[in-house]
Amino acid sequence: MANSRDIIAKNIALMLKDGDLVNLGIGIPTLVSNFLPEGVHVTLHGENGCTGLGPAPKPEDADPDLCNAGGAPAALIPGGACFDSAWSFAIIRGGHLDATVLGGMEVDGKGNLANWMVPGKLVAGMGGAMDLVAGAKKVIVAMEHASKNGAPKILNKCSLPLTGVGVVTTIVTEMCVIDVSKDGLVLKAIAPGLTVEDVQSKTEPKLIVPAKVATMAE
Amino acid sequence: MANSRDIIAKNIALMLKDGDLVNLGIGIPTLVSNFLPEGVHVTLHGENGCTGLGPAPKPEDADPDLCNAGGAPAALIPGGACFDSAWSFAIIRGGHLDATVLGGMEVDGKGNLANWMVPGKLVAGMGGAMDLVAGAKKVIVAMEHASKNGAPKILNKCSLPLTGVGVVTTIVTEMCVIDVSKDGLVLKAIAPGLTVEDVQSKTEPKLIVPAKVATMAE
Amino acid sequence: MNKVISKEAALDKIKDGQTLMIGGFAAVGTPASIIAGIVERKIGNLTIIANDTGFPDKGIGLLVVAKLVKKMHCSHIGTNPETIRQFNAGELEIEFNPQGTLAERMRAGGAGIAGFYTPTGVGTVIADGKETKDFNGKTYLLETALHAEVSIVKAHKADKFGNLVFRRTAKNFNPLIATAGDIVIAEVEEIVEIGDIDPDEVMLPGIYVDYIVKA
Amino acid sequence: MNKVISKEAALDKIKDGQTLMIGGFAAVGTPASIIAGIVERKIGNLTIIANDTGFPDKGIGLLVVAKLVKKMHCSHIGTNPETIRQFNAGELEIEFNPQGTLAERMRAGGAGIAGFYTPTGVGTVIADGKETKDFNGKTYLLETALHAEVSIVKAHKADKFGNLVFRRTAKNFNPLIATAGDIVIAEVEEIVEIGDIDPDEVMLPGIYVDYIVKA
Repeated sequence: MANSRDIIAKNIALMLKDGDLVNLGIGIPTLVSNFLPEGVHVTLHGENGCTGLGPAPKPEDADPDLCNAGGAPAALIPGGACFDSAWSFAIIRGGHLDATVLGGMEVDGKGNLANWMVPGKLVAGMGGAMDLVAGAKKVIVAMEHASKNGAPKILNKCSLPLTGVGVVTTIVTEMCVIDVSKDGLVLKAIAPGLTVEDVQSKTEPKLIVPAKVATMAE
Repeated sequence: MANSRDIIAKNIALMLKDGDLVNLGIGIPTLVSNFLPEGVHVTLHGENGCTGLGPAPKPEDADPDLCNAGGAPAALIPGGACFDSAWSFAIIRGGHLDATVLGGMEVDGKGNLANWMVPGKLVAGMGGAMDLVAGAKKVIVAMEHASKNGAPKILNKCSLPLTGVGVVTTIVTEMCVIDVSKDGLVLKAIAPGLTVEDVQSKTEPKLIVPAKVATMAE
Repeated sequence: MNKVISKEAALDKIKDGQTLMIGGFAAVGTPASIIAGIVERKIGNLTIIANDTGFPDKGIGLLVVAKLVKKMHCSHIGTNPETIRQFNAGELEIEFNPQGTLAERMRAGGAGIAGFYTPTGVGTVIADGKETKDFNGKTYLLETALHAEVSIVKAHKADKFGNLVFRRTAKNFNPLIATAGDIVIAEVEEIVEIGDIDPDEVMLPGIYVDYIVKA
Repeated sequence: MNKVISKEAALDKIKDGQTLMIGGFAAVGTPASIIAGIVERKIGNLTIIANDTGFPDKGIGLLVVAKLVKKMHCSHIGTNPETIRQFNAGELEIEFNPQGTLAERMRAGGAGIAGFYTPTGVGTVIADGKETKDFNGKTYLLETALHAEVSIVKAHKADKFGNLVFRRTAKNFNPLIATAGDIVIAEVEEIVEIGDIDPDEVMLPGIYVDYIVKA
C-alpha cells in the first residue's frame, strides 16, 4: 500500500487539468507531479521566477543560476521561461495560477489557513505563501490529517497566525478530500476502508456529508 | 542670427550635463540634441519604450518596429535598450530622468504648466506629458515667449487645463531663461540686446531680477 | 500543446460590445491582421483600451474610421483627425489617461493590484473625482486597475506554447495587455517550435497566451 | 562612458549604517564578491532589504554571521539557522514581508508609485496597523514603496554603459532593486563593449546602473 504522502499527492494530481498552471510547495506538494495521469500536462511555476519547471537535474547537470522555490537546483522543460520576482508574483496575485498546492499546519471551517509560523518557535517567514493563497484560483492544502500526537489539524478555528483568510478551496489528507464551501466543510471523498465516522472523529468541525461520498484513489 | 527655435534649443542644451538621461518632446525640444556641447553626451529616452535614441534614420533604413514618441521612424545608438511602456514610465515616474524638455502653452508664477488641451479646440490628449512633468528631476519648458498675437504665455495664473501643478523648473524662451523658485520667477538670463524691461513687458508676473543676469547664448 | 489557430477562428473569439485591449503605439506593434478582420466582420460597439488610435489608415484608427468603437480609454488621439472629429461630434466617448497611468493600470489589472498611488495628474482634471493621499508630504492620486474581455497582442515571434518575443519599440503596451485580458490572442510574425526560444529570451511567458495567429 | 570600477572602489561607496538592497534568492543571483568585501571590511550596522538571508556560508547569510546586519526586511529566513538564532535572541530585527509584496514594494520604490493595494496578507498579522480598502467588494491592503541608499545587483553580463543581462532564476529581485537604490552597483560575470548587447536583449537598461564590478 502506498504511504500517506503518496496517497495525498496522487489524489491532488487527479484534480489537475491538462494545461493548468500550478505552483507546488515544498514537501508533499512536490510529489504531485509524480502522479499526473497520462495526457495531463501541467506547467509548473516557480515563484522565484520561472514557468516550466521539470524534474530535478542530476547533480552534474545543475545550473548555478537556476533553482526552485526551495533553493534546490532545478531544470526547465522546453517552453520554459524566466522572469523577475515582481513579474512572478504578478502571475500569482493576478489570478493566473490555476492551482497552488501547499502544506498546512491548521485549516479551519471558514477556509482559513495557518502554515507559516508557530509563535516562539518556527519563524522561517512566509516566503511566497501569503501571495499564493491570496492569488491562486484553487488553493489545495496537502497535509496529514492529524498531528503526530493525533490532535486534529482541521479545526473550528485556527489558533496559529494565519497565512490567509477564507482562502482554502480543498483539503487533501491521507484520510479524505474536503471542499470548503460557504456553508462549511464538505466531505468529497474518503480513503478506501475508512468510514465517515473515522474521518469525523479526527476532524474538529462537523463535516457536511453529501449523499454520495467518493472513494479516494490508492 | 539664429532663429528663435534654435536659440531656445541651444540654451537648453547648455543646461544639460554629460551622462544625463533626458526626454525631449516634439517640436523645439527635439532640436536640443543638435546643440549639445562637445564632450556632453546625454542619453535620450523615448517614452514609447527605449533609451539611447539617436538621429533619425534615412527613410530606407527605417525599422517598422522602431519609432520615437512622435510616431516617426527612429534609430538607436550603440548601448540603446528597449522595454515595455510600464517600465518606460517607471523610469519617468520614478525620478530617473534628469530632465524633460517640453513645449508649453502657458506657464505661471507657481510653476504650473498647461500644454495639453484647449477646451473646445485642441483635444489631442496628454500622452506622456503629465507623467513626464510629475516625474522628471528638471522640467524645462521650451516655448516662444509670447503668443502669435503678442499676448504673454507666462502668466500670473494659467487659464488652460493644467498638465502639472508646480512642476516647472525652468522656462526657456527666445527672450530669456527663467527659473521657478518658491518666491516666484527668477530671471536668470536674457537674450543679447534685450533689457530686463523688454522681457518684463511681455511677461505677466513680476520677475525677480537678481544682481547679475546672464546673457543667453546665441 | 499548440495554441496556433487561424485568423478566422481567432476573430470568432471577439464579440460585438466587448471591451478589448489592443497593443501598439502610433500603429507600431499593433496587430494589423486581427484589426483588419474586425473591420471586415464589422464587430462593433466596442470599448477599446489602448494608448492611441493610430492613423486613419493604420492601426487602431481603422476601427474608429469604420465606426466600430463606442468608447476609447487612451492617452492620445492627435495622430488621427477622424478620432478627434468623432469625439468633438459626440459620436465617440473618450476617457483620457496619462500614458504612464494607462500602462500602470493595465499592469495592475494583470498583477492583482486593485489600485496604486501615482504623482501623475495631481491637481489636474485627471484628478477630478479621484481620491488623493499624502505620502511623506507629497500628494498622490489613486488610480485603479483595468481589465479587458479580450486582449489582442502583436509580437515578433512566438513558440507554439505562446512564449512571446517582441522587437524594439513594438513591445510597448503588448506585454502589459497580455496580462490583463480574460482571453489573450497574439498575432505574430513568426511561429517556432516549443524549445526554440531560450527561457531567458522570452519577454512574455506563454502561460498568458490563449491563441496564436500568424500575422 | 565606462562605469567599470574596481571592487575596492565599489566597496568605498558602501558605508556603515546604510540601507542596502541586495539581489538574490537562496544565494542564487547574489553578488558574492561585494558581499565578501563587505565582510572583509566589516561594514556594519546595516539595514538589508532582500528576499532571504541565504545560508550561513553563502549569500547574504555571510553578512548575518559576521553580525553586520542590524535589521532585515525579507520574506524568509528558514535556510539560515544563524538568522533564526539572532532573531530569536533579539540581536537582529526582522520585518517579514510576503515575497510578492516585497518584490512589488521594491518595484514601486523605483517606479514612483507611493503605495499599492494588494490582496496578500489581508486578515493576517501582516495587515496589523496597515490601511485596507475595498475594491469591487474585495478587501485589499495598502503597502508602500521601499528605497535603498545602495542597491547591489548581480547580473550575468553588462556592457560598459551598464545595460544588464541576467540568467535563469538568478534574475529574481535584481532588476527591481536596481531601480530603487540611490546608488546602484552591479557585480557581473562578463563585461562587454557598448553595442555588444542588442537593445532587445537588455533586461535592465544601463541608465539605472552607476558602477560595474567584475565578479
